Amino acid sequence: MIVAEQKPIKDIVAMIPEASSLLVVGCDTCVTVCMAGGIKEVNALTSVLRMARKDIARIEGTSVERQCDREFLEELEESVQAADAVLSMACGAGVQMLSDYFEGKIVLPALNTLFMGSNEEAGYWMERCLGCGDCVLDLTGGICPRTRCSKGLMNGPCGGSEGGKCEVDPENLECGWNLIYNRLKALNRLDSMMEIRPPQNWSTSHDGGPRRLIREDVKL
Amino acid sequence: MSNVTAESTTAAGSQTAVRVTAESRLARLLDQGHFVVTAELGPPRSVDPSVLDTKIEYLKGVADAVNITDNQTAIVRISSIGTATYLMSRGMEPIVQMTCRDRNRLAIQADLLGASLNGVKNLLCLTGDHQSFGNHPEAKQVYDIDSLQLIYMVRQMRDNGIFQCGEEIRNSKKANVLPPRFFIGGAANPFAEPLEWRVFRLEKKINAGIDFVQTQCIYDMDVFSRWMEMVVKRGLHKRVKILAGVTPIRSLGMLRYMKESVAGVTVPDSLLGRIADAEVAREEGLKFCAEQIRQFQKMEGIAGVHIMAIEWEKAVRGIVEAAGLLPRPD
Amino acid sequence: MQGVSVVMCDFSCQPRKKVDCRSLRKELAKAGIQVVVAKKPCRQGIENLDDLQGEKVLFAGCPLLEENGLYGRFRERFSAAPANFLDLDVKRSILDLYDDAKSIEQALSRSIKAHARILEAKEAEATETVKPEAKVLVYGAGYSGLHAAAALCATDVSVDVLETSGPTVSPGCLAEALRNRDAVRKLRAAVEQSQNGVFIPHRNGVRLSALENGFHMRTGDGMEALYGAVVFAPERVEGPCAEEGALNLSALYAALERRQQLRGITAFLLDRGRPSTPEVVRDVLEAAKIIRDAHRGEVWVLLRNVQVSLQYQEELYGDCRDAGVVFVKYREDLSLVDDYGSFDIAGHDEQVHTAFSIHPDRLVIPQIPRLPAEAGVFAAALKLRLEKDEYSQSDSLWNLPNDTNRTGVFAVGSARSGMIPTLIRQDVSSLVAAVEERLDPAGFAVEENIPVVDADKCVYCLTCVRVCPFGAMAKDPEQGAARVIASACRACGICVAECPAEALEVRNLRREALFSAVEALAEAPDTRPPAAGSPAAGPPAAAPTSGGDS
Amino acid sequence: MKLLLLHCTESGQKVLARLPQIGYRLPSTVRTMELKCTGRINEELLLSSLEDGFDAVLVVGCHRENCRYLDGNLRAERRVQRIARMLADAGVMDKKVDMLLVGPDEGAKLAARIAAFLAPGAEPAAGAETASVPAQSGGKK
Amino acid sequence: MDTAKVAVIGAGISGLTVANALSTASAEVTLIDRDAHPGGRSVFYGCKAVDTCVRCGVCLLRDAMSELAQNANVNLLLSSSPVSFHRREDGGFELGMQTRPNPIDWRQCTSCGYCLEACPQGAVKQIPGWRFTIDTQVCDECGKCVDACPASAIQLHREPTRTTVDADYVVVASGFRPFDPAVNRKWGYGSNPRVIHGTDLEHLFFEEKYLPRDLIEADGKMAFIQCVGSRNVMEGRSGCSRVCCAYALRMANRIKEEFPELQVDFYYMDIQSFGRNFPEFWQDVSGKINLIRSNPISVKTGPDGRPVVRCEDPDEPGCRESSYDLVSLSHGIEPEVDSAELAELIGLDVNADGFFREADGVGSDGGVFVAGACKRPMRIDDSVEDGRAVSEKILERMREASG
Repeated sequence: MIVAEQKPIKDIVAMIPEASSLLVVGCDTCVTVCMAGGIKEVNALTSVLRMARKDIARIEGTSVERQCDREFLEELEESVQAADAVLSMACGAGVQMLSDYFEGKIVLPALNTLFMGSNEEAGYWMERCLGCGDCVLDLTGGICPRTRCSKGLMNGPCGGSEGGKCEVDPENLECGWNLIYNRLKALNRLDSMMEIRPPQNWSTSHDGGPRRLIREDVKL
Repeated sequence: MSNVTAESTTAAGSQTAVRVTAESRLARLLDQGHFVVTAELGPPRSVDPSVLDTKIEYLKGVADAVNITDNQTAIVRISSIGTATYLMSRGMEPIVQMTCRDRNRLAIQADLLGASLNGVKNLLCLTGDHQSFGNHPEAKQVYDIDSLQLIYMVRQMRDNGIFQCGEEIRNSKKANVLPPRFFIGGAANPFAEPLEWRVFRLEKKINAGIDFVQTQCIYDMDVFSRWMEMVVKRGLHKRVKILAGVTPIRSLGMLRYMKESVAGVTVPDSLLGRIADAEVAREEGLKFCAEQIRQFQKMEGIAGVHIMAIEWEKAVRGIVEAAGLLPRPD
Repeated sequence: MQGVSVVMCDFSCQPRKKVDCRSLRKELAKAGIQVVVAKKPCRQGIENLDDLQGEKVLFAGCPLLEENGLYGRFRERFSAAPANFLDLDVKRSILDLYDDAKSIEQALSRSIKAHARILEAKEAEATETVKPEAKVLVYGAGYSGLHAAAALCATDVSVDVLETSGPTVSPGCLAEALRNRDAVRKLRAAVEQSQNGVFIPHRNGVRLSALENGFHMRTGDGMEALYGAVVFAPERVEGPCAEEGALNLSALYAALERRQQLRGITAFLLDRGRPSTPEVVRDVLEAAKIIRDAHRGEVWVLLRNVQVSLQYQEELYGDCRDAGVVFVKYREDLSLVDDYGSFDIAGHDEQVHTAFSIHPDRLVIPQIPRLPAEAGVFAAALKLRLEKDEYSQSDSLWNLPNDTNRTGVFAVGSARSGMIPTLIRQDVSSLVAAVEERLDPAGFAVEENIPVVDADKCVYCLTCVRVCPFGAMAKDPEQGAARVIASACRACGICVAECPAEALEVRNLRREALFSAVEALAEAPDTRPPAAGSPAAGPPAAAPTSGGDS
Repeated sequence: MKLLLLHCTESGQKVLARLPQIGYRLPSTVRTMELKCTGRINEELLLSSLEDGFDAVLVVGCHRENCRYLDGNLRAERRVQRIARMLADAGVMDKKVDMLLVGPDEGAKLAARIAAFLAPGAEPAAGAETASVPAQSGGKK
Repeated sequence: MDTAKVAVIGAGISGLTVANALSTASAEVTLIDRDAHPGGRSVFYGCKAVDTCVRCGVCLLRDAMSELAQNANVNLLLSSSPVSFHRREDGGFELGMQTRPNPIDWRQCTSCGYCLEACPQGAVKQIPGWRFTIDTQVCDECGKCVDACPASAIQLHREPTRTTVDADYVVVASGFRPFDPAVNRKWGYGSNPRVIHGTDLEHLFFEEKYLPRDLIEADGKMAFIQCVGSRNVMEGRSGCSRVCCAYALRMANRIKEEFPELQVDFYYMDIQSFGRNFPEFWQDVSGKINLIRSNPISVKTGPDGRPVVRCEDPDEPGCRESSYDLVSLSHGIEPEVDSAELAELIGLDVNADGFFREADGVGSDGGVFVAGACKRPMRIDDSVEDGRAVSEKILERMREASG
């Protein structure tokens, strides 16, 4: 799931231009699940803005199933046209889709998109995947070294691992490679850690513009 | 043929290493079985040469080779290779430290060619401290490759004359393959967790192709000697030259800091007590350091000592003298 | 405002509410609100109200009625009748407005409108009851577990006892266990002899899931069963001492059990770091006495405080002193030199102002009894909250004596608090009461205002499942939405507040209703000129009613 | 200055019932709304009541660790803090939200807080105990 | 099961708990109390929480009282005490009750408060969660209240009445009495207004006065003296009272919250742990107050009228004296005055300290049960737990009876 957090309200208030009407659009998928841009957050933000920006005559709030799908954006047609500016409470993808779909409208981001991660417990999310496009989890006992190791080492652990914690944040950051070591030990697969992992092929990662996936079998 | 060459040949399956030993003084001394002394030199943060000159004075005729740190603790300083060139012009042998934090594989290989061109012969391959410790915490880390991959890459360049991508290191189809030739070193930390893995990690680095290893600074002799036992048991000391790292204790505060704040450094309470009880902490520190070195000389499998007198190069001579290692062979 | 009638207490007894009822009634009549005046309804009840008209009835009376319970009876009376009875907050919001008869009409009509909406939102179905499963699961075959099982079996409840590894008594009951060694065996026998008790080995862990009417258990060996209630009764274990060579209390008692001779000096060292609990001290005293009397050993007890608050503990303390046990109360931490398993203890005796130093033959350092890991896992499976020192009664007075944060899960004995045998027996009997209440074949009532899930809105994020303190939310694969386990729900509304998709609603207080009620309150006019407002906030000390010492 | 008291059925309701006993009566501009537990109160409710025309919302809940529903009051406290911060950051000065943790017989504490709300700046009434009131306001955690 | 009749003597926290529990189990309960109101002693105790609950348990009582109020099938018999006690052939009991009605009839009273305003003597008391009562000791029968009462609930002279209560089971929950420090002159209680005891303090807190401000400065000195009437054979109480450390420390904590500048000295023998959160609480409090392990010898009155505490010096041999603005005696728990008669009447054993021996309804006095602090010193939460346990025992008996 994509995890995002709301921008500091200061910045949001500041970024909204002089306008006579504003539409706040939430997204009912990832950002709702991570409690950043669901309808509840939309309503909250809307009322704060109404109080903070009395200069704006109309501030409405709504939300759609997924802002990253054109089909869902159609629903917004009138409401967006009625507004001078749109504040999107979706992830970066959603914001961009919105501004593509409604060219000529000012579309603003209300969230900072953080990472792909898991919901560890109520109110605690953790990054789990880098989206590097070259998965090695088969070799590391299902723990991603690139995400969990603060240096993204492929042949860890480095010398900065103490008490199972990483030197970068000894209080609460676990050493990814320590985790991997223990996991592999438990799985009795330590030998795979003796192999020298060759340098990673980063070309599958974010290099040279947006990555695209095209499946001939689906796309005719 | 020397251990080093023998080993690196077997490791590399090529003859080039012979010339390495011939070229690198450090390699030669190790080869000849001397108990070598290397020291660490932190490059200054400005281009004022005077600082460098004084540090050089302290180390001249004391250290067989001098490690030049590479943006140590992620704080910007004169580049390792730049400083190394300056040292060589003053007639000293540098060990260039190369970290993976700031350069991707292109930059690293390019820099290594440059270093080699200027006559650098010793290379210490490191991962590098995390940028969050330094003075540019907002910088983007690179870590395109890690220390092991770096080691392997450098060896591939040296022994097989190929870049990481596999192309041969030559200017044209007809030209000869002229790769950089380095005496390759790596770091080992016997104190970081998981402890039982540390020996294997060293072995992994040896397989990747290091010729010598310099350890993290040692305070806890018990843990270290246990580690060495394991190393010897696996016969690793025959495949690599091990230089034990020491950092002279300047003060109790510094030792405490080491214990609490520096990951992968363990300080036994007994030592803390000893320094605390001493009248003059720094003298006791130097004394302890010398004692350590004498012990290392007795230990099986230790080929030398690496003195990391952080911003205290002045102290090195005294230590080496106290350890009875002066004068140095040439 | 047709169809609304107001039952109004005649205000003769309303202090400081100098309202002229007649004028007020006129005002209301103008607003088309039928007013029935009840003569001291708080006293004479409601019989005189049977001629009441209208489908919405508003009560206007004094808060007293709530206190003396008549209010509840009004409620029943009217919710039974076709007329709807308004909620307490209505009464209050009207009371706020009494003082000015002028504004009451509009105020009333407003709040009536608002609360009428609440009523409309009220769902038809009456509070349903759930028929519980008949069986009970007791976790732990230790001292308290077996006590509970035996007591339950005696009341014809069929009980499964989950046998766990580890000790059978916790610190606090060690002495008792030593005195009558076969107490545990006897209890087991009692359970086995009664036809209702079955022992299940706790192997390969268990899975538990909450159902409407209880819990479903599946053991690692694939055995499955349904339970109406779960009794959490693990025994606590002392960790080993940090100091090598020192004994913890259990180890000492083991030695006593083996009838090992404990001559020489035995020293008990308590209250290091954190104060020890009375139960532990009890076992220390008992042991000290035994060693002194039976083994003629020298005994030192080093502590900061003698815990004597338990019944007969003072006497025990006295006996120990008479028996010649040396008690040293220290203030500054003692020096404890560990010389390979034998210790030198030195310090300052606070009471006799003398330094002392002993070299005991055995040093006993009681450890904080903790829950075995196994039990922790089980508790986690139950979504049982463990607080400080893993006491399983998510620390709230409201859970006394045996309730936990999970409806239908009861903690007993050493699981929920430090215990001595007598307390355990007391605890067990209150447990039995609670369990029986839960297992009442007539079924237990479900909270009225439980949340309802709007499956279309639900994004299945499981936030509610994570935040619910009572484990009353679960996922519902069929619906692809969250599900309320009504029987476990206590209708606090936390999940409703947290739900990021606004898919949850309190059944009888829908979002709209709530908001419009707030709106109505906001619109209601001030009843007095604001000037009157601020002095009202005067110091209560100056107020008439707070005078007079008691 | 319109003030809305959102209070729970436990301590919140009890302490309101106590007000007459200590001779304090709610000022005319104060409205009360009872909810089963303050845990039900979320950002939306707080903000919408501000929008509905209340100048301030005071949430009255039980003491920490005394909540019938274990952590309803804490959740409410967090949310109130969050909204207070949001409003401040957004530069909304004319609206206030705050949380008060009270026991069933801390009428004076409540009275003092209300007074402090209605007459901002003015020395709140009801004696010395109010000295500690600001410190005790919602966010001490 | 046909509804069993239960008489509960004492409407304190444990009595209330039993009554509520049994009546929900559809037993017919008569709740008897000598006071004119239910709730017993702790009804005038104040909450001692400082933002975080310290588990003094006072709200448990409030809770029980409102539950009672909701509870239709509990018959309240106030201002009454048993005068006769007979066992019927069928195993049931017949209690003769004498009722000295309070001038205010609680059934009539609507707690409007006019009487309280009218009374010049301050004899009228409001009972939280309950109605008003008149303290006949204080009342001088001026009769103003009678005129004031709109509910005509007040009658200054009510004849004592006698009634009989039938019961199948009897629960004795007659509670405790706080030790009266006045009996031992060394405490200086009664002679010096600056010497108060724990219950006084409780009442001050309950009325939200917190401390007598006329007596004590915000930066003054205050002392708590523990084990007054506890663990002291001289005072006839050999045992620990179990509650004093708890309430005194909580008070001290609360007081430090109100008066951060105040110096609080705490004289103690041993600090008794109470409850699971004790270690943390203890840690927290001991940082705020001075703990002095010493059992004061006397509390005299100094020349300036301030109480002077004389005690053995904990640091070096010898005695020392220190004077305070206010001294609070943490007095312990002892059996009620009339407990002896009650025991006599009902036939209960009494232990050395005068508390009732556990009578769990078996044997000769089958059907009589003892609950709460008349058994041994108990905190509020203990009493709740004990009450629940006892009511279960009775339910058990009922089940047996109904077969």
